[in-house]
Amino acid sequence: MKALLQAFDQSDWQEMTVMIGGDRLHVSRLGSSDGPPPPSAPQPAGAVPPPAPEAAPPPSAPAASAPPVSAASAGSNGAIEIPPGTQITAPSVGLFWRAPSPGAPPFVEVGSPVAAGETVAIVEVMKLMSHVTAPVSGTVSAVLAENGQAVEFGQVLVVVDAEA
Amino acid sequence: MKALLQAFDQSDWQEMTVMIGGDRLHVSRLGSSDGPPPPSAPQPAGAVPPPAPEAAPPPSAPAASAPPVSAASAGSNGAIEIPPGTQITAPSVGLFWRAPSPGAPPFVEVGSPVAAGETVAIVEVMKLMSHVTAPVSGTVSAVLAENGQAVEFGQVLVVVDAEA
Amino acid sequence: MLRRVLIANRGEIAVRIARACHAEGLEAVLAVSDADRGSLGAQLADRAICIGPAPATESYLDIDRLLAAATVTGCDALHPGYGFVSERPELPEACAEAGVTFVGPSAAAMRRSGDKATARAAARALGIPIGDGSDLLASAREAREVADQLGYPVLLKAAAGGGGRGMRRVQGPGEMPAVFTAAAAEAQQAFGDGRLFMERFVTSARHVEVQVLADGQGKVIHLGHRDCTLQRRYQKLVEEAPADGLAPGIGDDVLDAATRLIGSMDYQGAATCEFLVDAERATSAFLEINARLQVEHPVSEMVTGVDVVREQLRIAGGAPLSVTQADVAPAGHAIEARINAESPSRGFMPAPGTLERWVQPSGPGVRVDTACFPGWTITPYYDSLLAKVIVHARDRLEALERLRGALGDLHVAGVPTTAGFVMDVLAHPDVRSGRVHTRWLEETFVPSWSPRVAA
Amino acid sequence: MLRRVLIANRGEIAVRIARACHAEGLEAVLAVSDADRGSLGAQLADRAICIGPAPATESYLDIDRLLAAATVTGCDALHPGYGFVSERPELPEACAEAGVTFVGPSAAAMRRSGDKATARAAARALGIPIGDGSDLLASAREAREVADQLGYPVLLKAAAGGGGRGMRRVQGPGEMPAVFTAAAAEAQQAFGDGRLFMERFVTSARHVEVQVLADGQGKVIHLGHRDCTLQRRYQKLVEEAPADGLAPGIGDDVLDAATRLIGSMDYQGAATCEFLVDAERATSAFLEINARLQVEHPVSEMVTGVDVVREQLRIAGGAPLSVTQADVAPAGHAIEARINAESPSRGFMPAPGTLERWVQPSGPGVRVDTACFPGWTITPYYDSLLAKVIVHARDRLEALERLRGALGDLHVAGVPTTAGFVMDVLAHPDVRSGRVHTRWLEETFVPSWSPRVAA
Repeated sequence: MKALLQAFDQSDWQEMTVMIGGDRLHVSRLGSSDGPPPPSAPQPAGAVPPPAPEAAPPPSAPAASAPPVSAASAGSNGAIEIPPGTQITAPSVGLFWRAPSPGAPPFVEVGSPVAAGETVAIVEVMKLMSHVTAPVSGTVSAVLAENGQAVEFGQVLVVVDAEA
Repeated sequence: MKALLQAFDQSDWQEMTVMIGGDRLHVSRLGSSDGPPPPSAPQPAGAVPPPAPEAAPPPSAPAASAPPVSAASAGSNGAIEIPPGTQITAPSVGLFWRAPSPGAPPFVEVGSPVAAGETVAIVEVMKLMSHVTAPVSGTVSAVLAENGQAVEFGQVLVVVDAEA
Repeated sequence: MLRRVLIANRGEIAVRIARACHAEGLEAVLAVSDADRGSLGAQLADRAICIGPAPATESYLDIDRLLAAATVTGCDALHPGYGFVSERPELPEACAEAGVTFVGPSAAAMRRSGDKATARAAARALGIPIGDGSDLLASAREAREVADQLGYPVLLKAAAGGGGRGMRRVQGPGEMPAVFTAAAAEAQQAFGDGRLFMERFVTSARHVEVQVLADGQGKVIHLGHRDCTLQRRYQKLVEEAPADGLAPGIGDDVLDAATRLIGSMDYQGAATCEFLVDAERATSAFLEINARLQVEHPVSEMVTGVDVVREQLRIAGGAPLSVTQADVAPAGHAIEARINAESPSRGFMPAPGTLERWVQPSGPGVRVDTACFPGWTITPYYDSLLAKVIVHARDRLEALERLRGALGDLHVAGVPTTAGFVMDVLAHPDVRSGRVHTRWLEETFVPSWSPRVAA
Repeated sequence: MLRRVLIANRGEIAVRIARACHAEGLEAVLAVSDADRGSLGAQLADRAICIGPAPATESYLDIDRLLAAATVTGCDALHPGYGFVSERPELPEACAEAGVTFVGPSAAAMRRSGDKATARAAARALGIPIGDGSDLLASAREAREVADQLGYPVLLKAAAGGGGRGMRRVQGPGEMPAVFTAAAAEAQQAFGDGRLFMERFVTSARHVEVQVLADGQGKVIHLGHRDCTLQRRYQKLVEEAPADGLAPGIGDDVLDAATRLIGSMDYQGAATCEFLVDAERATSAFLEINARLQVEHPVSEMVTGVDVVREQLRIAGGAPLSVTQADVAPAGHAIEARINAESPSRGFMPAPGTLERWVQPSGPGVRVDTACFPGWTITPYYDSLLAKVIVHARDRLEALERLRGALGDLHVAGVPTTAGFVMDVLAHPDVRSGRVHTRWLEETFVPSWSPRVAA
């Protein structure tokens, strides 16, 4: 990850456009990054200001530091308790982002109402941004990964209490 | 087994005495053997007439022919159905004998009453004769090995319906 | 120096690479699909990370996911194994972009060596015989002109690929247009590249190849030759080292050709140069380069004592090779048999299932490379390789005998295997005497073979 | 020719022998105790027959039951393995009586070779150095007289036995009476034979031994020497072939002595001659003969390519050895580590249990002889050997490294193992440089060792 972000930092890209399914994502950035390496988070359509690292909620667990290898074969959410409800899982290995860009508010918080098809998070696979959408309408009852965290395919990211 | 019986046949022994626990078994034989090699069955105390091969019940499965190696890991009684009751098992690998000597009537038949401690069969381990005794009084409901058959440790030989 | 390696593969080779990483003091992270979370490789690696669902297109064939797995787990290197994306130049490119060391050649060297037409041209430039044939063919008409000169039958081959896809035999000029079109279409579908070239068809051909290691700093050595003549539908079944019974000079010729060719390519890592040996004419012809680890690398390891995967890791980490050419003195004879979960009596149909029983052979001169264990399930998503049973003995006949014994001690329940078929192959007089060619299995052995009852 | 072999043993060696039988085209019948009905050996053998309950005295140590198992299953040969009754001359006697071929020497040859005092006398008669010591000692008084001449410390040893039982060090004349009595009592209890003899105690001794094969028709060859210096309480822990770094001449001396000694004994089968090498004086002294297969035979197999167990079976069947002395050219270096189900941090207490996990190493130059598999239960009835992990490499340092790597890839859950302890031993500078003696483990290594946390 460090290497990836270094490569990203060291590139002279000012804009990046990514196609996902029918969605077109476009990122533009200005100026240099600072602090913990910024996630290369996308922004729908149009140029945005440079990402402010501290804006990415929550600020813990910087994604750029190589996570220590753990003996645990991850695959699931490990010791985290998953509340009942409709589970939304990661469609791929990648980085988990709660917001469309580091400066932006998160897609959802616990308690947020969501509509079926609405984006609840992004999983980034080598600069390719996958929107993770709610399969049902309801209320978010848990967000189980931290912003910028590495996630595996199948890992539960968000739980939604479906409407009755 | 063939080799053992050959060695036995070829020996010039006329008598054999074996001590088992407190029991003393003594076998004496006269004349040459004929037909299927005679089991070297013992006889308590005293000389007896030469064994008549056909007297050993049942006459099937001559013990002297090397049994074909079977892929089945024996250990149990294989496909034989074991009726309910008190199971009397083989105390060792060896040959199963139903009678004290080939000419003699079997210790027990299905339906025979037996008293606790009574001999129901013999397992022969290299000429050493182990008496197999009933642990309970009752009626013999099954005899699960054939005369002269090779048996394994733990194999069920005889089943006794214990008295109420 | 490397520190942590992402293994972008599965099955026995993932296990093999994880162990080589540990032997080199490196951490091993295994990228697994959803179907492989409980695999032996996942158990042995320091960490496993699930990259996608079971289908390979969404997991082991997805370069982005593989690189994401490498970067989010802090890996500084990636080992591609064999198969899957191991021969796609986009992989070393993506690694370079992400700052991850690729365990293998550069994308440029992979392109140079992997493209058959380019590699043939390079060989010809070095004076290495490439066999009668053509450069790239522009059309069926050009193909027919070349074939008329070479003499029929000829073989059309895909420039981009291997494994028999895009490869067709042409018996006479009349069928050239149709076969050319079909072969080009097949190559296009398989490799995204429909270019074809032609070779004279050799009636009695042996497949001989040379294992090469190049440190990327100018040092190129070989680990002797292998014979992989026993093939079924271009899939190798039994591989040996060394290639016994070659005509005088042929063995040295291919060793020399392989090291010179790889040495000319600014290549780094392990490579295999394949040759076709014409047994009747006692000639060898360069065929192609495999720019990766090969399934059959263990036979070279057995006779030379060199650990090919560890050398790959050393090279990638910038260390020199641990051996010189002078150290390499192949001793004895090694044979590998690939055992698949297939039903030989049903046309070698792959047969997935759960291993109710898995007891593998062991003993002097016996090695088993496998990811199987009792209870593991062979899924239908990937190839059907269960294990490579490898033996080493003092000479070829002893090795054949040892391999048959070892296969007899392989006890599998839950899936059918090709072990009995391979045992019968090994017992055949033609195999024992070495009188086989690359089509012998299909044309001679298989038609006459029937499974023994109650094997 | 033999046809069907009863294996009168259990564990890894039963598996090893069953596979050798199959390699020789022989059927294998395994005698099992009630506790071993589900063992790997029972699965691999053509048939298993349960001979008695779990305790060894009523199963593997009961010669009558073993012979009954052989005869009722139609076996024409019996292989005793190692341990249990393998060194009891009553076994070949009982086999001869029952008309079953014993895979090993005659009872007479076993007695000649197995009795330490007899064997020492035979060696002396051939001019083989036997080290300073005594013949059989009649009394503690005689022992003191001999010891006064040899110089203290001295070692009292049981004539009949091995494994350290009846063996005591005597530091000075004052303690001779008490130690003599204790050693004689221990020998009497262990072997039913309280006779003792004495040797000068060697401060810096290496244990070197020679694997010998004798065809019983006058041909006697050796398979090179082994070093078994790393011992704990007279139990070998790590064994190597060849014995590296011997003073000039010593290696050839022991090879020559071993073949001459076995050649003088009308011996048939495999035997090992053990020698004590005094590193300070650069001398060797004959110690004893093991008239059976040894646990550490695989290291000799790895460097020579000769399958010792198959040769045993060939010899027993009247076939000539498959190799001549000229064929035996040890190549590379092999090391074996015995891995036990013991807790090193609790004084190496054996720890039975069920193998919740058993993943064994594999790869180039790695061999594992074991009867373990996932789910198998290690019972408290027998020894605690889980596996022998054996490696072969080009030289000793590479072999040490390879063995450490292999042990790191041994994954066991359910019982504690000595793998971590052995890995630490292998990493020690004294072991790497070969500066160890037979008491080094106990006196130097173990006292300073502590298990690494979270290994």
